[in-house]
Amino acid sequence: MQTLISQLQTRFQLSEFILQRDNLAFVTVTREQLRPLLLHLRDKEGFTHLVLLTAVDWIEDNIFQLTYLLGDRTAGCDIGVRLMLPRDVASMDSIHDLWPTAATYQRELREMFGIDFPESPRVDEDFILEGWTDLPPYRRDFDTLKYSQESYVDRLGRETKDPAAYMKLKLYPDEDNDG
Amino acid sequence: MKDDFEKLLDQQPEKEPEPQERPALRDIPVREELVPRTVTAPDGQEIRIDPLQDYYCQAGPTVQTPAYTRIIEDLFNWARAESLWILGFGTGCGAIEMRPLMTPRFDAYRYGIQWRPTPRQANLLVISGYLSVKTLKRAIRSYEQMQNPKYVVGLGSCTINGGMYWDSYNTIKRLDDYLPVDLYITGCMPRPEALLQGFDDLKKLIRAGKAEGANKYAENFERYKTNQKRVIKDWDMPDYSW
Amino acid sequence: MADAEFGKADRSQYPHRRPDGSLDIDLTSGKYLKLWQGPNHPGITGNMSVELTVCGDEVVEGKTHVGYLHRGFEKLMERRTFIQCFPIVCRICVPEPDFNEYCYAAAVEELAGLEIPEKAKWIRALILEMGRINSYLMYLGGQAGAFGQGVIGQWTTYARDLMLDRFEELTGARIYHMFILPGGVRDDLPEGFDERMEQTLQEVERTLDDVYDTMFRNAVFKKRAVGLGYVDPALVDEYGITGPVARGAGVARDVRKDQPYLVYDQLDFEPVTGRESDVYARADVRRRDLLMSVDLIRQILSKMPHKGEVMATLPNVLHWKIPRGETYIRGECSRGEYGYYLVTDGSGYPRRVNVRGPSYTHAMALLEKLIVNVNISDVAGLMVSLHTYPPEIER
Amino acid sequence: MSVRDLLSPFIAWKHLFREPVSIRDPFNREASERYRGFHQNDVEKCIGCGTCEAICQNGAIDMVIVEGVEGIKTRPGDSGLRPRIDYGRCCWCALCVDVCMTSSLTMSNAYKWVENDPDKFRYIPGVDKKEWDNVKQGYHRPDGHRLNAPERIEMPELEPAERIDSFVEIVGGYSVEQARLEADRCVTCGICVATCPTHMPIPEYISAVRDGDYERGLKLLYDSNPFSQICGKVCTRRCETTCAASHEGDPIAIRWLKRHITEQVPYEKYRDIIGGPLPATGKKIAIIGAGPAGMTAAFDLARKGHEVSVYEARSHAGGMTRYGIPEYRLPFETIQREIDLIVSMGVEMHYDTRVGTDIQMQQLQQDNDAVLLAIGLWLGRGTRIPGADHPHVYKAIDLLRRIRDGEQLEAPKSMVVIGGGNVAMDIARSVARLQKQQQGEINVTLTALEDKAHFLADPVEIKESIEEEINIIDSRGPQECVSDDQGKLVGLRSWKVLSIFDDQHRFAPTYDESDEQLHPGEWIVEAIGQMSDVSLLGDALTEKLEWDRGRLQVDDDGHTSEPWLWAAGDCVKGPDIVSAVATGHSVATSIEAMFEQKEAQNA
Amino acid sequence: MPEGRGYQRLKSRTSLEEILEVATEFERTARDFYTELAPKVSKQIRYLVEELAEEEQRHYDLFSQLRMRADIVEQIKQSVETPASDRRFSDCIHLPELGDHPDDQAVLQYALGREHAAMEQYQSLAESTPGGPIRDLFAFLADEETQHKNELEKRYYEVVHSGGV
Repeated sequence: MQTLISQLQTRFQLSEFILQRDNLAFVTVTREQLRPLLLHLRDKEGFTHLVLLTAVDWIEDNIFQLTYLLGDRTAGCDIGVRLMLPRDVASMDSIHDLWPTAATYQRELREMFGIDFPESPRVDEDFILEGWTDLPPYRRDFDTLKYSQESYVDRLGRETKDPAAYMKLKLYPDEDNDG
Repeated sequence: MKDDFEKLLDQQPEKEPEPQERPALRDIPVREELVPRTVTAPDGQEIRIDPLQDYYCQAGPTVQTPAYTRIIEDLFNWARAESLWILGFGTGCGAIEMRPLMTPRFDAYRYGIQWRPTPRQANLLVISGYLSVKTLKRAIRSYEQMQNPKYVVGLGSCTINGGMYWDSYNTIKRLDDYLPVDLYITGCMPRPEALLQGFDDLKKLIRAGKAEGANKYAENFERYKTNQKRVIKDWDMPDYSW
Repeated sequence: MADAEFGKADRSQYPHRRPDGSLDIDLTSGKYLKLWQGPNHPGITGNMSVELTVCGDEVVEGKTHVGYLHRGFEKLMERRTFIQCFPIVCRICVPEPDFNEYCYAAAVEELAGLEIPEKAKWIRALILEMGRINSYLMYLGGQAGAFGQGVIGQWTTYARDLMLDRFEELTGARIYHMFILPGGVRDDLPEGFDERMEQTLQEVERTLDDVYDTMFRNAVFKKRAVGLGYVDPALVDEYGITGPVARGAGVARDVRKDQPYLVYDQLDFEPVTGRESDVYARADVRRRDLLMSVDLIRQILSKMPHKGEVMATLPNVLHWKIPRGETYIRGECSRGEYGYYLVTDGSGYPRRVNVRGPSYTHAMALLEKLIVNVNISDVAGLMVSLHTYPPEIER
Repeated sequence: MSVRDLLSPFIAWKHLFREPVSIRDPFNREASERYRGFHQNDVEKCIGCGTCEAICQNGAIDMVIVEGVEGIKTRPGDSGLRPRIDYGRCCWCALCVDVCMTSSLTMSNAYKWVENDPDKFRYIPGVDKKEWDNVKQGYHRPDGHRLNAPERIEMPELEPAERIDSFVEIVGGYSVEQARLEADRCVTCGICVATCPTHMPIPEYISAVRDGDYERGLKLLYDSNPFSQICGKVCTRRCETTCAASHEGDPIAIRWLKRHITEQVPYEKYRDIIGGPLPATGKKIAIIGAGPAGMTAAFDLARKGHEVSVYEARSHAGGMTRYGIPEYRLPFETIQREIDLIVSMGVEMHYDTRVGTDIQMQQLQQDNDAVLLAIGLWLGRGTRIPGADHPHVYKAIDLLRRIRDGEQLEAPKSMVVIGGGNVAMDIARSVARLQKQQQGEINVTLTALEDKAHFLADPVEIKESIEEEINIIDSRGPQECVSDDQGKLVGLRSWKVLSIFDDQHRFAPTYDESDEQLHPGEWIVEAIGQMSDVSLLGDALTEKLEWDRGRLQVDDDGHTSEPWLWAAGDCVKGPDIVSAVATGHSVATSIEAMFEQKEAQNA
Repeated sequence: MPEGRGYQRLKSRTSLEEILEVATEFERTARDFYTELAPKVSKQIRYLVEELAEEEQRHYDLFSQLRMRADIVEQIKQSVETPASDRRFSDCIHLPELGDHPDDQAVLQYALGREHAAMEQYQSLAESTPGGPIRDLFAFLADEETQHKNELEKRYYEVVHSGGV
């Protein structure tokens, strides 16, 4: 794993690389480097298995992190290729031609995060949610509890008391000691 | 649990669920093949086609009052109770506990319970756990296509008050907002023995003529429809697909 | 003609495709019919629907629709602390819930730097193998049912139910065991567990013999299954196919052998592979895999250390913060490679959890490719043979 | 398609002759021993701490008030609330059973509950009667399975050998890492807050330690207790007696964590974290006695902008903390830092001014709007047994004061202490140190009426005293201070006490005269009790004031029968420093309220 | 000092009523002593002296009421069977002179000393008179004094052994 990473760094001037454990490493690439690196890994390094393609929403730094996890099943090790996209205009060119399953991943990311993959097949069709007009649900600024309380009505009659506050109310109500 | 169950049997129809405020309906673009359109027939005649209205009758469900004398009604109820044909639609995770029920070990067949593939031949819809919005739409359609002496049983805590997915944006929280529920069996997920116990209690309900879910659906059809439409956003099916 | 060339005839020109690869079908021409093998259908495993465009009896195009069991796990898990994610995680896939618990627990342990005791590893392996047996038994019932043999399902569900009793005895629940939590397992084996497990395994083996005689040796099953749903071994890498579907095509991929986790390096077993890569081969691979699991359980129970604690000491779970990091843990579940991609950001809540189930590729890309030129009546059999389970796709 | 393939399925017919596998009576089939069924709760053991509600990810548990069940009452250590479980949310994961602090919540293996009305699926286990209430099988927390560490993090202390010959501080204090581990054990239930006399926000400042945000922690401390540094070292820790963690393991080391916060924040930053006083309001308040009670009131009132002057009879402020507690438990600079902080709020200190001699009470009354009496208990009670008037029979308080004043005391060869409280332990260990320093070996015996279980002293103190070779003989009734014919004290004659309290805990000693011992000792120190010296009030005022069984009668705000006079601290209520701080606070608020009321009248 | 001043006067009496009459007279003098001591003492501990006075008053009423009763003999015999044991806690405390500003401990000691003396006095009287109602009466009086003394010892412990931590 170590040798492979150093090779890649020389060839692709990768900025940052994390060795999570001996058979799993993560590298961060820019948009342009992504496709050549994926092709190189798939054809030359034997990472033929696209394990998963997912997005992580770093809302504080206004970044979507796309993670392409490639697995080399004979050697039994994986490489996670991470790509940082700006959060507001998040779109990335599709890789469905490298792996057909990528089309499904990209459909899900399109619907769940709002990351657009322009030429990916059937990317705009409803994948999981039917007739969803609200914010893509997996973005962190979509509050699922608020949405659920608005759309569905919970059963009434549920209220709770905080033990410390209740003991203060019962044992020493008139004395507040904010000095 | 037994005693207040008997109490229920001779109790009058229970209280009307308390009214809650309702957020506004949403307007969703309907798929183009369902948009009303005008077609010119070969002889030049203009024909208006409204796909959602044309092929289905407009009448909503009607309340089925007992038509015969008490004795015959009891006989019918007994017959209905003894043959609970469950619609084989596993809407949630609880459906996996229905499989052992239908196979030799728990053998619900000896109690007259069996799985039927189509709603036409089923008289019991079991909502087995959480109900996502997409499945709710199909469940409503299946329920409406079932013939009239039909009952609904809710399994697990997800049908009572949202269960584990109480804060999920895609599952409904209270089943009785959308479908008339005759019976709840709690458990995450209820065991086959609990299911059998539940179906046994349902039989008692039916024999006593108290399983009025279908009539309740017909009586406050409007309330159920507004609840359903508020949650199911792309409503592209007829209001009542009998 | 025992091995008909059905399905191998060169029908690649049919149906016609436009230059950009999309189908040249004119639905209004009346030659084609859109048919939904929808969520409410006895032939499919779990709630997913396949939108078939059919010309006569032959499927021309299939689109898989999922989302019927979507509860938004990954969104919900971002609102729950690490110990609170533990109970919700096993609800993702019902036939084999323990895999979720194991992958999640292993991912959290790796990022939190927790070391679990030796005995906990053995008990986890035991539970995973028992779960695998249950899942395969349910598969065999489904596969026979798709081809009209109802009786196999009755037997295998009975055998599975015996195994559920063992689960209930060990973990305290029948389906959702909630037994493997980050830091180890909840409790030790009850006494007398080994004998009762031995009886159950014998009962499972007896059931499997009956199933072999009535299903695998059945002329009707052979006629329908052989040659159906041929998966070209070249597709295995391209479509990311894992598990018995890949092994049925002769590609020996088994995470338990490639990347041994838990105690699989101390157990001796060989991945089971088939050759013809059709429904029959895959069913046979799964049957032999099941027998191998039975043997594995016997090995585990014999080699398991008898005393030793089963739970590492956890920090206070109510405010357990894990430093920033990301990892991917995989395991071999009955349907293929099952993996958890966990990202933590140092707060008490996971930043992102992505569940990679094997059905993600099998049910979507692979099924839509295999389903072309298949007879309508065989669609159910093909779908069950890929052993897909929709909640893994939409979670 | 061989013939065999056609015939083999017929093997299935053998099932005709097999025993059916169906379960005959599935309706009452017993679930397994460990099955996670419906909840049971032992409502006596349950303390309503709300930890089960905190861990439940389905929000299925509400803490609700329970009416009309005897045995459940809001009292120190029990919030009086009980968990109500909503089976429309529960997923039976039993995390609540695993995390329960008193393991009162368990699960039966019942699993059948069928209902028509969905609202019925909510119940309070243990209160609402259910048929599975006393089912024995079911899930109980496996003993090896703990979700938080039961043992306390060890506090680094000096070994007895090192600490015996010097007055250096014994307790080293937690490192940041240790403190964070200890703070991590707290489940923030807040049951301890009600037991602490000043109701300090304990869960909040422990979570501040967890987050490493010591400034926030210090602000929280000083909002409720201006003696946090001192209380961090010598508090009687009543909060730890009701800590939820004490039911199944060691309680959280709340005192050490409080001390850790005060040690981590550099002293210079205290002032700006706590904030300065408000603009002057022109009101003048005199406080007699600079002990914890007086100085707390001074701190509060000064922060409100009033002009506070404190009259202290001794040469240093701190009262009993300065003159009663020895150096190895409470070093001088801690006290000095505490007092300087309070003085920095604009408090005017008058040392070595004894009210009654240097300044009269009436004079204070005239030129102040309010006077606070916080004189504490400075007179030691004597046993007055025959021979007790011997010059070498001392009161523990006086001896401790002289040691703390720095007087070079000439330690006796051997000494006997009468009394079993903290003061007795302090004097015994202080003189032991002096003996070690001056003569190299220790000969101190400590006798007390009570048996060891009823000693008033802190168990940790007793353990440390025994480690420092102080031989403690309990259940001894002092009879006479024996001196030889030259008038030199020989020792104390005492009888064995068989039993000391009757069943209503009233004093009813029974002696065994035959077991009479003479404890050798050149000095005898009496540490059996203390009383306050109220002579400074003067006879006229003593007559005017109302008394309540030997102590000034005050309402619960500390206001005596005289409108201008308040009283706080040991001389009124509560044996320890933190109660003194509490009474100081209540007096300050009562004075404040009186000022506002006055403004309202004449405004 | 078993042969105190009252000893002779009681020794010569023969009838129950007379003995009781002398005992009540002792109680009355004690009560008067305490009632006129109260104002002299500082108000802080005045409550103590007042309580002592009340107790003596109660004793006084008890004895005088006993004198009126007809079935005096059975009443005494019955209460003698269960004598209170003497705690001997305060035996060692010598009798202080009260001075003009006694503190609460001194007052209690004085009261304990008096009770102790009275108890011993009645005990020795009881031993020295032959069996019969008079002996029972003395035993009863001794028993009353012992209980009173135990009561005072409880109060002494609560006053003295307090205030510390």
